Amino acid sequence: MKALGKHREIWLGLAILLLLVIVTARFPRFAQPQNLLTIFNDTSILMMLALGQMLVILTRSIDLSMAANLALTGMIVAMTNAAFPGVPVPLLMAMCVVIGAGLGAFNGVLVWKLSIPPIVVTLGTLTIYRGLVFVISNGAWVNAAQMSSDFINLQRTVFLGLPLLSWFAIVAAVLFWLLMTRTPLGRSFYAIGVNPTASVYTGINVGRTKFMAFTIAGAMAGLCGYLWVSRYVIASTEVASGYELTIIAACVIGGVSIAGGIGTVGGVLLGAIFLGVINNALPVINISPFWQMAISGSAILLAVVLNARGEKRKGRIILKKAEAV
Amino acid sequence: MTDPILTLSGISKSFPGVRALNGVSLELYAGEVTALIGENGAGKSTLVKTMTGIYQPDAGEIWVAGKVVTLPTAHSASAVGITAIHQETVLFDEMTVAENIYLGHAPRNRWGMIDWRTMRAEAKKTLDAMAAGIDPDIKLKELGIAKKHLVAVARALSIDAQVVIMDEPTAALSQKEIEELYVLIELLKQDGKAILFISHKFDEIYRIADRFTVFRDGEQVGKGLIRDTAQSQIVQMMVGRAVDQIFPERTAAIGETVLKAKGLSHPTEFEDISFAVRKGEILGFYGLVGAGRSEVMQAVFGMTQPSSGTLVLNGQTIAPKSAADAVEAGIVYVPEERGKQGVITGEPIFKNVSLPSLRKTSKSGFLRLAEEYALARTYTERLDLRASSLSQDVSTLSGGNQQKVVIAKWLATLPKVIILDEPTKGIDIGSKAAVHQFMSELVAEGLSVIMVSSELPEVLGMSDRIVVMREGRIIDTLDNKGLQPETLVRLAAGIAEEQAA
Amino acid sequence: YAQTRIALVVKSLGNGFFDAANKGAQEAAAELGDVEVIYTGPTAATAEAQIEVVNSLIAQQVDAIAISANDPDALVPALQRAMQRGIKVVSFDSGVAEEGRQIHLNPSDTALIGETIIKLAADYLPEGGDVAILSAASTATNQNAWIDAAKAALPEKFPNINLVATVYGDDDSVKSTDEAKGLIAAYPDLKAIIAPTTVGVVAAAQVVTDQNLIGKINVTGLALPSEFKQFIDNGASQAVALWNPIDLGYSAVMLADQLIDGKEAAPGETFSIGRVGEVTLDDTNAAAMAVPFQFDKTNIEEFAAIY
Amino acid sequence: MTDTTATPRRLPNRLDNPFKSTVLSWEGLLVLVAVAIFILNSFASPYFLNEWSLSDMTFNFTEKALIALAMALLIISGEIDLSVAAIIALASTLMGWALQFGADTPVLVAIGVGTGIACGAFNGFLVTGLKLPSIVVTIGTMSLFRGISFIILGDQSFKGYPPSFSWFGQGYVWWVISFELVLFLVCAAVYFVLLQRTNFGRRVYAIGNNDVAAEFSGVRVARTKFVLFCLTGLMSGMAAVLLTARLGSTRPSIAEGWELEAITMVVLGGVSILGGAGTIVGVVLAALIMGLVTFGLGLLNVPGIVMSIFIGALLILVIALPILWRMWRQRTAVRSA
Ligand SMILES: Nc1ncnc2c1ncn2[C@@H]1O[C@H](COP(=O)(O)OP(=O)(O)OP(=O)(O)O)[C@@H](O)[C@H]1O
Ligand SMILES: Nc1ncnc2c1ncn2[C@@H]1O[C@H](COP(=O)(O)OP(=O)(O)OP(=O)(O)O)[C@@H](O)[C@H]1O
Ligand SMILES: [Mg+2]
Ligand SMILES: [Mg+2]
Repeated sequence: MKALGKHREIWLGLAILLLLVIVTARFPRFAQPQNLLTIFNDTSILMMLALGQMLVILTRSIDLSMAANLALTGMIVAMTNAAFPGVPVPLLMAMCVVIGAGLGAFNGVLVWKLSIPPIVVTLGTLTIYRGLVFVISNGAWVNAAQMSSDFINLQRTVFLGLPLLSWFAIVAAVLFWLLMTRTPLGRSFYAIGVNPTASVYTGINVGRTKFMAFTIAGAMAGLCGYLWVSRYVIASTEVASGYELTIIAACVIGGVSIAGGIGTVGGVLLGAIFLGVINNALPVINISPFWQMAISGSAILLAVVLNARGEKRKGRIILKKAEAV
Repeated sequence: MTDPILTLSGISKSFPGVRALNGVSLELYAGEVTALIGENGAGKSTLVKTMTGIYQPDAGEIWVAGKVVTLPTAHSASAVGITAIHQETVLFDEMTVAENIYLGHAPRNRWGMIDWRTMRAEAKKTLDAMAAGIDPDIKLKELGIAKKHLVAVARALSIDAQVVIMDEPTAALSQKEIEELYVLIELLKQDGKAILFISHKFDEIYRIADRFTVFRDGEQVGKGLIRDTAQSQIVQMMVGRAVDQIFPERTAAIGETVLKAKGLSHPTEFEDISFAVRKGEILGFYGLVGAGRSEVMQAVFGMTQPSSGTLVLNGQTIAPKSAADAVEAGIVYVPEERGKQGVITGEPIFKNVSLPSLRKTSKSGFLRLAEEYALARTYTERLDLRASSLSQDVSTLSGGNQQKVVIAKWLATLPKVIILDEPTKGIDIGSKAAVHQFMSELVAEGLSVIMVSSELPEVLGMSDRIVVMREGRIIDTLDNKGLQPETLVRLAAGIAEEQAA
Repeated sequence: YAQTRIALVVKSLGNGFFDAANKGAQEAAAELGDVEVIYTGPTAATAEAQIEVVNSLIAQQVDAIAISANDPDALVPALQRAMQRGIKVVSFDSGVAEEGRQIHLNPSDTALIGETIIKLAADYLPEGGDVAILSAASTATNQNAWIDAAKAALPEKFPNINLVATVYGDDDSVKSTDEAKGLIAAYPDLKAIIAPTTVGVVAAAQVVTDQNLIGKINVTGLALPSEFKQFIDNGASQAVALWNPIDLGYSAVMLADQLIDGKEAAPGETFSIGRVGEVTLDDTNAAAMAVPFQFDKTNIEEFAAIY
Repeated sequence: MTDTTATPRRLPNRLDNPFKSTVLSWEGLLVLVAVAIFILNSFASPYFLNEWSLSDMTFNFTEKALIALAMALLIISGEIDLSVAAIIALASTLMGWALQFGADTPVLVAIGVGTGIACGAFNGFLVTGLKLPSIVVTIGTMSLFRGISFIILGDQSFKGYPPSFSWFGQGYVWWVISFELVLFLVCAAVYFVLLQRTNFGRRVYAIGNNDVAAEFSGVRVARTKFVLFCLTGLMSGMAAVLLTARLGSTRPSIAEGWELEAITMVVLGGVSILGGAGTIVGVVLAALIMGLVTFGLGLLNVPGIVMSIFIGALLILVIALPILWRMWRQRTAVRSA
């Protein structure tokens, strides 16, 4: 059990491998490198969103508004592209990051300055942001015909055998890994989750750190807003609706503790991939897609049970012999 | 004599209901150890927190190296060269030892990234210097309380500070570790650091301190050089009166055995605990902090399940699976962590008091407020609770009055055995005496009292018999007749006979 | 409020197909003169949300409701209540069960649509092969009826076409994309994807484009020319079909207006639908508007500008 | 604060004026908001002040509000249940499934309510028995319960419920007073008494304020929380009966997104999401307010999604305003000192 707690990522990796083996046994084509790369590419957006959500959950908060933020930013960027096809796509992406970060920062400010519980703040902004998508677009969808081909094709451009979308996820993962392991900010996300009181004693500004988490999560949601609309070539009010819980599910399966302080970049990536593999595998092995939801629900439950076992407090350990073990 | 490195003047700090510090001053000198002495709740830790940027003083100035400083955050305190080992371990269970030492001031490489390799190496060096025998790469949660405290010490040392504050650093350490700490303090002194040392143990104060400052009830009541002052003088300043008057005279008739524990064990916390408490008796449990007394009492109270052993109450074997079971059987527990486990803050006094007795005050499950108020009034007035009304939120009460609410809550259930865990911890002197008075009334009425306490005078002054615990085991059970404090200390700390003599 | 008010309730707002239908409805209102058309619907295509919309229309005492339903059965109680309060109910595009409306206007003949969607694939598969259907929600009445009709036509008219699977994308771009990918992965010999839904067909065509399968897999089905033009242009699709959504909205309002004027709906009854012509109710009080119209490289340019 | 001043020997029960504190409470504020919206609505639309309109309005919120009643207790105790909408889907599916075997109305209702309780008990077991955080557990069971509906129903739908069953969702008890409304009012009264007038309710508050101290005070915390999960399941089962009867059909996607609406009602009703505070009166008022806002805007044909902006903004504003007010008061107090 202890080993499992320590090597959660390895176990999750094994579970994914097992899944691949089972699927491949029934359907050999599934394990072909090309198909695996496709799954990775399909999961890229979820991975990036889950990385952002991880920061927030680490600080004992939760962001329910990420999907709505994504939809709003996505709609803004799609409408901008439709109105001004000449604006270069990288500029549009930068705009997405800024808008997304702004929406995240709004959550963050309410949590930091007014100390409103994150779940209430983001429950409110969830409906506000999604409502705004409708308001700015007047309900109309932006579809493929209105988007410029650069806008649609940028993330599909293949570079070193992988579409740029996959590269975005890879770069995001590396940056997050550096952030979480090599920077004081990253460590303070963990610290305030593990022990907020001790964080104050250590000189960490708990409120501002939470604000940073929300802002970065928002920036990720914003970037994914562009990636989402250009991937599915549609921007509408319903984009990614209900996806906020999928993002949280990926984190939970990846071993992020909802009580804060525990979670790794690797775990979250694997959690997202796990969901991605399930989504891709079910249609392939002819299990009716209607099983998909129940399976991912069971996976979440299994993951929390296992994680809770790994985290179980061992008490204070007063006896010397117990300490030695 | 040189000028002090750090000077505090006129520092005041109030909490709702308590004036923790009132215009205190303090000087610390390079290369000297200043002992800060005072009873529980005198304001020592509060002062430490204002010196390290965790609390902001309501009034007063902090001078470091001749300049006034403000300390809005813990960072700013380490920036001006102040570091502290706090009384409670404020560390991060899920992080490695090395990171616990360096969080917030980790070494960076040339790209501004945290340099883990250097960090681990430095941590290892510091820990080895302390002969702590701790692997810097394991997670903190794998360590016991003593080792955790050593990590806290290492953290303080890792900050290159001029002023090192130690708030009861030895309370949880074994003798061997304490000796190593003394060596470290000697080294720091030679380095020219100013050290503020808080302790309740006079032997160690006399061994390592150069100066002392005494606090009483949030005020500075005396200071001087240790070598010029006798222990009795310091005690006089601390308490404000002679020590032996504090405890009430008792003449309770001790009767039959009421509660008997036989061989209680828990996989990691305690082993083979056997004791018995009789009608009308106060059974004291003494030990150093972390000896496992609270864990034992919580097992008796049904909060944790022992792996083996039996409990016999009035001749009947009981196995409480929850606190509710224990209360039903007639065993109640006044916990040590009052704010977390005792009172329900956010709720008014009368709801706190009536909570375990709701079955008595209600009628077929429906509340009857009048009965609840009556019940709450009966028991709070008996304890002389100071409050404005029964609907006052308990969080606005002072610690001592909160404690009275907890005791009132239990008395209302008419228990057979009442367990008091550190009943006077953080309680002011007046309330303390009231609690002591009340305990003697309880036994006079035929209750059995188990009192867990780390305060020697309290244990010696109140108990009929004393159980001494160390590291999760019972060391001895003694009759409190002509017991010498040294005997208890020796047993609790595990010091061999000849060493103590 | 002397005017006649007719509510056009659609599956979800923002869908280009229904925006076009609204355009037609407004044209009908203008033609009729004293009619106001209230264009409304939920944002998410669910029955519960549509019921709330219907409830508020009942409270507003509109004269008629023309609805494209998200669920044929769930809306029945709400629409029955509307009829009890004297509101005329017409369903169009996606129908409501018979007891919940007075007239249902099919965009076209069900059997004909079923046959057309298969024919669109078969025309470009002279040797035959595997095809799959990517539908909308599994509860969508119209799609289900077309698919049944298509299956019925297969053995006789298209013996060498092999329908390997039917999957549901719920008219959600993401789900449709995933399902299209699943089909491609699961059936390596797939020659065509038939999506009788404007959302699904775009998603499938985008997947085929992304996976460089243009020329290997032909996407076809029902599509709005304006949304789909680029996939005809890039070759992901050879041809698609659709009726004119403008005419559909126009006709629905025309039918509703006649009901308001007192005309009774009964099997065999003939109703005029203005410039589109006239329809005759069958024994379930349903009628078909027109034959589906086919779009390919030759004409898509022209229609993309219209709807 | 007060204990430093001289104390009367006899402690009074309370010092504040009970009448004044009721008027100045959160509920007082909500009543004002509700009345204001009511008046606004009657000006904004000529169709609003009509007995049938008002009756129809109640259908828009009673089912969600039923769930909110139980959810309020759960949140006061410091837990949460995100699976309520999924419980509706599963309960509705099982009812439809039983219908295929010819189950009659009483059996259908029993199955709906029973499924609700069983799902609630499952959540309760995972949370209290295995000591898992309720928010993650119910995110998991939310997918699981609805997923089972999808497995059972796939692309099908169940329909053909008997008229006696439909009455639960469409019938009127008297004049324009629907069965749904009556049931809701009865349940609201029951929950009011349960929370504010019984020992059980008192313990729920104690647990929410500090579950460790409550446990140390002899409250059976796990058992109480388990009961609360079952109650939430029960109410979801009841909502499933009503909704299924109202729709006359079952699909697996039924009631999607309702969990967040129910929670919004609870929070808007003044229940602290951190637990320990809140009243049933507040929740009922919040449900009414949400019903009024959505119906009023609906009469103006404002799309539902735009209404949700109002609800979201209302949620943040009503919580932020008292905090801002307190901060502003503190600042001015400091300045004048
Ligand atoms: N955060 C707080 N809120 C309210 N009261 C507090 C707080 N911290 C301390 N107090 C009160 O201030 C007083 C001084 O406490 P402090 O912890 O400084 O005592 P101490 O001298 O360190 O005692 P000990 O020897 O037990 O550690 C006590 O009455 C305590 O109850
Ligand atoms: N392993 C540990 N980790 C963190 N804190 C600890 C640990 N062990 C002890 N403590 C802290 O030390 C204090 C006293 O510990 P504990 O209550 O177990 O000791 P005890 O033997 O029961 O003595 P007492 O009740 O007299 O303090 C508590 O406040 C507790 O939080
Ligand atoms: Mg202290
Ligand atoms: Mg203790």
